[in-house]
Amino acid sequence: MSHPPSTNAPATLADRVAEATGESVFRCYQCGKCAAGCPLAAEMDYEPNQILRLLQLNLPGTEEEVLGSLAIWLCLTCETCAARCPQEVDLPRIMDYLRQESLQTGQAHPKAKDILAFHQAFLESIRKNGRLHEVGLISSYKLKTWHLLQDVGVAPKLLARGKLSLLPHGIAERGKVARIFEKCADTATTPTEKGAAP
Amino acid sequence: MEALQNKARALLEAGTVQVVIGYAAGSDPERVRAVFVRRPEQASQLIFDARCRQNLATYLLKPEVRALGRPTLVCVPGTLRALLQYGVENQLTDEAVLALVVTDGSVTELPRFAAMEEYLAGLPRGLTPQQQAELDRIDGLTPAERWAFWSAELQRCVKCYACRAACPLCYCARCITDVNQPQWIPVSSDPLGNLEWNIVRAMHLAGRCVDCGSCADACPEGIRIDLLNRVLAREALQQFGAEPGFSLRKEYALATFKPDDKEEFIR
Amino acid sequence: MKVGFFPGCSLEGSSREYNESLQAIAPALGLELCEVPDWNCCGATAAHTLNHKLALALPARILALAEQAGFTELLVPCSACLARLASTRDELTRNEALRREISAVIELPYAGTTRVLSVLDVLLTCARDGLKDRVRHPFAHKVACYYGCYLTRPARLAPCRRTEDPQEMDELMRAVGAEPIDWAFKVECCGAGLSVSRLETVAELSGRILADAAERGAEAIVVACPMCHTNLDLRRDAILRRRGTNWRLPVLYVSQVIGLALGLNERTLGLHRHHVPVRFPAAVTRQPMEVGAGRSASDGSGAAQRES
Amino acid sequence: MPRIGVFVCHCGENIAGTVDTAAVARAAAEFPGVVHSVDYKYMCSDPGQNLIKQAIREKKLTGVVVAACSPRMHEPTFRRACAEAGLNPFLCEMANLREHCSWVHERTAATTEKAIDLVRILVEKVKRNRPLYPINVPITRTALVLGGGIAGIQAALDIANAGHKVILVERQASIGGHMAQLSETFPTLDCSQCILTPRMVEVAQHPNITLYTYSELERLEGFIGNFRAVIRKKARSIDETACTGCGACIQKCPTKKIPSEFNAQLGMRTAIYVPFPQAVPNKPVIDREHCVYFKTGRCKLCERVCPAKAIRYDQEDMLIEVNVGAVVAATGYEVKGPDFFPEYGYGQYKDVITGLQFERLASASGPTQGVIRRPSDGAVPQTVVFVACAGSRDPAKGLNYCSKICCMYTAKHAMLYRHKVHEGRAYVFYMDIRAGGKMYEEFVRRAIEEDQVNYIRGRVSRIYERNGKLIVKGVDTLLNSRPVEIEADLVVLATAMVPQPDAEQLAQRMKVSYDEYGFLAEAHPKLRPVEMNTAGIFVAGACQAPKDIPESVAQASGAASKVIALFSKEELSREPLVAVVNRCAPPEYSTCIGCFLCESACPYQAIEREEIRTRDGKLIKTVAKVNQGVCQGCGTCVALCRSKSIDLQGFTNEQVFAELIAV
Amino acid sequence: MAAFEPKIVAFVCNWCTYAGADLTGTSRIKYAPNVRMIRLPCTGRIDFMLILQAFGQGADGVIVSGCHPGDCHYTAGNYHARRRWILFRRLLDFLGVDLRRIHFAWVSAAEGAKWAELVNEVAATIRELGPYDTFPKRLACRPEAVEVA
Repeated sequence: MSHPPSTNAPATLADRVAEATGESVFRCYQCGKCAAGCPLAAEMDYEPNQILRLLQLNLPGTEEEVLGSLAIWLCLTCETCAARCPQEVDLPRIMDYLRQESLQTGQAHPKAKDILAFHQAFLESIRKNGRLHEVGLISSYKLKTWHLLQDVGVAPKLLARGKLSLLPHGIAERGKVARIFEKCADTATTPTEKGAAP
Repeated sequence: MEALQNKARALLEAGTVQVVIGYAAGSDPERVRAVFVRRPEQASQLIFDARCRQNLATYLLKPEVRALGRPTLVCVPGTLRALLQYGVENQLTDEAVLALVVTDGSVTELPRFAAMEEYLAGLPRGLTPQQQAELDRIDGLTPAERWAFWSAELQRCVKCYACRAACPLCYCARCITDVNQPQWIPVSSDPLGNLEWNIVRAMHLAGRCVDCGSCADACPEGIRIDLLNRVLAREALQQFGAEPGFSLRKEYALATFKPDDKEEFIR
Repeated sequence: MKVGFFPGCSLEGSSREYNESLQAIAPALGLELCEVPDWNCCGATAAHTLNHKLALALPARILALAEQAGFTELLVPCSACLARLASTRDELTRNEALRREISAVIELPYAGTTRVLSVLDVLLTCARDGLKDRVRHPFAHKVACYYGCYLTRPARLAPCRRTEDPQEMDELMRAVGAEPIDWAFKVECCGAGLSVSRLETVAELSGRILADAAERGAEAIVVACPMCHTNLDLRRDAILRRRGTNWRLPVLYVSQVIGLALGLNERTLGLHRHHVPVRFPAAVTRQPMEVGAGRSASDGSGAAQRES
Repeated sequence: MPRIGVFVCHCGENIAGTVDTAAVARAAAEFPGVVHSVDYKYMCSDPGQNLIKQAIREKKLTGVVVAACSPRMHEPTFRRACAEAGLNPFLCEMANLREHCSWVHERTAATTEKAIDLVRILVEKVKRNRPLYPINVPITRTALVLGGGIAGIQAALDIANAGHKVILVERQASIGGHMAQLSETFPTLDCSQCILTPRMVEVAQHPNITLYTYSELERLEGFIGNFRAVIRKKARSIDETACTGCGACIQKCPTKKIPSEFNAQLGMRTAIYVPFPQAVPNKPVIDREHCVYFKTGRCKLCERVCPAKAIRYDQEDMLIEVNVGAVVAATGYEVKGPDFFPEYGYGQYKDVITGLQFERLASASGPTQGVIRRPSDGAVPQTVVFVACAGSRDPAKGLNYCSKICCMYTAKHAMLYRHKVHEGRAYVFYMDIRAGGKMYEEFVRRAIEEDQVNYIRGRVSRIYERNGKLIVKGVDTLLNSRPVEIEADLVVLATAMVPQPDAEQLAQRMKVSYDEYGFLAEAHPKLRPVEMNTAGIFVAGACQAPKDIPESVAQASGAASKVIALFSKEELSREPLVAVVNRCAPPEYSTCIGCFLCESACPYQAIEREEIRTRDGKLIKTVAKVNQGVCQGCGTCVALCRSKSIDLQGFTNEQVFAELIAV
Repeated sequence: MAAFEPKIVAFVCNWCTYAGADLTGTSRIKYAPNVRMIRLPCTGRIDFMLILQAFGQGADGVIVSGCHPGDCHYTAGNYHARRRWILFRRLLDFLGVDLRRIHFAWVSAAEGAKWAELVNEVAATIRELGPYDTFPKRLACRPEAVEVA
């Protein structure tokens, strides 16, 4: 179903999306149903269907617009669009890919910084412990983003209710998990610093 | 073997079938021959082992065999597929024949097409790795090399039509080779005649061949004509999903079509 | 019924009461939860946002371990984890090459034999074979069953059938005497992963959900997902601030509601761990009674691990 | 020994200017079997044709080759000439020296060489031609029309008015179809029933039309000109001849709460009922499923009050067998229900309705006497949202196609609503506006400009109910995909037009093909839009594809004129260029071994099975037989037949083979 | 001795390609005179044996042409033909027949120009390849040898 890449020309972003996800952006006929149902459409700089439109249009600059957009970072993968799309475009899957390429090519939107930082902190925590250690996560995230005051109310609540253990529950074979990270490192999170730099 | 003979005896005594078509020891230890057991006491002739490959379905449609009454047939997978294909091609009605399959000592009766379908469903499909490899090896050659190879092979053909006789699906009342208005295929075994005959065979079996290998076994010159059938079988499966002889409901691949059959070779 | 069990990170931390309540009701329902040995985090949104391969590898390790332990079925209470595991299993079964590649990455054989089950799948089976009879204190309250995203989408993998109006949790609640209300935000997104990084967004989205439930007279919201719970419970102040209202309706896990109905002790069910206080007459005016392993709230935290 | 005549035409300079026609004639004279070969300026002229006739008579020619222009141009001319000279026309062939030679090549030896080859090829062919005679098939000059909607009515009337008998079969208790349900029609806004009912009455009173309502096609056999149809006339439980249609029974019927099909479930009807006041025939039918008597064995109120004593509880289905020469399929369409849309509430919201239901609300004869009231509480909606493409153009829901009429009727609905509820607000969510048609675009513009219907370009994602309002979550893609949320009182879904639920079974019963959705497939998308691939069966209306009224009527008249043309002769005479299965002496009877693999290859189902039996009826063998009335002569079966037991007259294997030898 | 001029046999359907070639003529588009056309009702009628026969009778190249998919005068003849071609070509290829000697094309009644191009290209190709000597020929049977029943 994926759109055949134009042979001689270099692969467009649409081609790369098709290559990576098997999804053809050219199926989208711009009915807007995704935008209508998207919980974050209101906050996006480009609504979901407009992201697809930019991919279809493929004029000078449109790729950068997509990869530099905030929308791809706001997408929650709630799957609502995919569930209702009349053309059966798996938009969440496409968004996943766009985020990764945006990251690798260091084009991530500045405002995505926080989201990114959180995801990285999250993965770091797993890389270290094999499992998520929330205190570690929150604190390292706060350090990354300097949001020292945000959530100031929440952590104590958690502690008070015995929901945060200050020590991480690690797993026996942390090494194994760490190695999984290395092996996946080809597309891994290392370049993100560049990507997320404000 | 024991079990098979007993089964045959029992069937004949019960009179549920009038003849048991199976395998018996042949003239030399290499070969086995087909045998028609009509009386219980003859049942002891029946054998079954790895040499029993010949597709006995071939006999069924012959008037003289039909005249014998309801037959039971010792079957290898190729035989069962042939029977089902007979069903598809209106040559055999359900329950007209009782199929027997011998699996490590025990004998199973497959009285109906449905039962045969079910049995075959349990077996591996498609070509074996070796068969794949054989085809790929030839495909690997240059056209010129392939042409040379086959010219040499087919040159040995003496037009004895043993392949035709051995093939369960070559049951035409009048074979195209016997049509002389026009004379489609030169009678003599000249290069053109040999080429055309073998192409016709392959094409007429395309989408129908049940890959029993009997044709190649039968060829006195040992020409690998089965490869021609197999390469088309592989193509028909890949292109049209054709799997002749596995189901009564399967349509003949060349009597149907899909609007989007691939046609990159047509301009 | 013996069933593989993958709690996932949040059930060890911010939403351990979900785990505690599950552990508490399990014996009463004849469930034996066998935790996957040495499980790791599924990678959550972070992984599949940043690195598709990693997003497959992490869940794959969990599935492989479950397979090794001989589980044919794996209960995954956290619906976010559930989505990750289900889609990984799906992608790897449909792509042989990828399966081999990932199997190499995690250095474990993976065949894809273990099925993943949501908490609804499992509890509903129990409900259908006579949970009703074991209900000692029918939870006679109006509840808003909130499914969120991953219990219904993507439809191909999700445990619930009617994507836009799922009924599984409703049926479960009816089984314990509750009255599920008909409302409009059953499957709307609560903001999920943005909980930490974009509080305002979450407050807005979760606010809408809370509003609809409250306006339609629900006495509690019932969830089966730690993230949904965090956003609706822990983030309540932010929500109320943003909407300038004062809704007190508590947010319970399905397992807690069932626990109450079975007559289990509030602390055993971890109700005290909620930010929005839970007070239901049925639950307080009752002699505390211990069921199953006789766990008390204090050691509930470690319970999950000692299980394994 | 054959005696072939060759006639080379100069076509003025057209051929002779490039080809050495004399040389061609000389060369041809040398071909074995050629006894006469001449060239002449204009073979198609009278003197030219006379040359041929003369030669046929004097030289006792057994075959003729005219080497001139394309056979597509003059084959009929020269074959006629041959016939006039007493030579079977099918013993005449043409070599195409003009279009395929002189006009496309330079004047060189090679060109003349080719010309000679072309003649040789045809000479070798014609030597093997056999005299052929036109196939005459008798025609039963009665048409069977399936479906009593506007398309069926139109076709029936056209055929009947041409003086032929028509049998019209309608599954419902009355003819009229969907058009009878419509309020007003776009783009003229004239009342649907006002223009339809006169036609319905005309059908009922037409001397040439036999009307079977509450009836369905059970079986169809035979072929063009000679079909045998079996019609099931379902038990109406009424003696139609006795019934006066006074309606007393309906007044008295105790079961009054059955959702009315005619009112699209919005109104109620009784168990004994006529679908609508202007029904034709205006005779009631008992709905046995709901009738108290049929359920409990007690009641019989209708029988008691019937002044005509017309009630027949014991009536049974009747099977009626008829012979017809042609069939027109006009079985119409259905619309998807609202329950088709999870995101729009699975049909659980009373006030989310279909376009057809809105037609009933807007219709003066409808359940609300034409006042727009919403089903839930009967209130007049102040805000109405119309959703276009509800199910259409939606691969996710399995319907890829455009339903074609929705753009127009949605504009009409919005317009009607604005006319009826002046202060009301009408919104239309659309993706594209497809208003191709006379006065269509103008109509839509009128809705937007004059009636201030608010068109929003975007698709609706979700509809849910909140304290009595329907919240419609859409988007305006023309405003940066800005989310749009509308609190509506009524939502009208322009649900997709789909084939009748049993369309495929019907197609199989008639042995005609249908597409993936179940719409009947015309023989050729461009050139044979009203014929089906089975000769003698025609198609009209929405059962072939979504259509509006004018299109359906046009296609119906088209189908009718095809039928009339077919009926214009007593016999159907066809070119004998058809396939034949060989027959030979016993014991073979035919070389066909009856594998019937040709059967499914035939695009026309022309292959039949013939049982060859001994005198005492013992079956010898079953062989293929080509129905010459149906075969169109494509020859697909011939190429497929392994034993060469089927051959194609006019293009026999022998002929083509000989042509190749001559190359 | 004169340069080699290939003999090309074309099997065409009556409704599309034959008519298309007529159009080539009426629009006076010139093309190579090497082709000899065999007119058949439909590509569905083309028996693969006829193609072999053409080669056997000394054709150096063969063209097979009919209506585009969907345009078949007989609705589906060309679809059936296409399936046979797919297998026939595969077989020839497996046997080592040079596929550059047999060309398949859809040529509609409106594609007069396409027909001319097709013939010219094929003629050029075959001229390149030279006479098809490797393919065995029918022994002595010119028309005179064929006696008529």
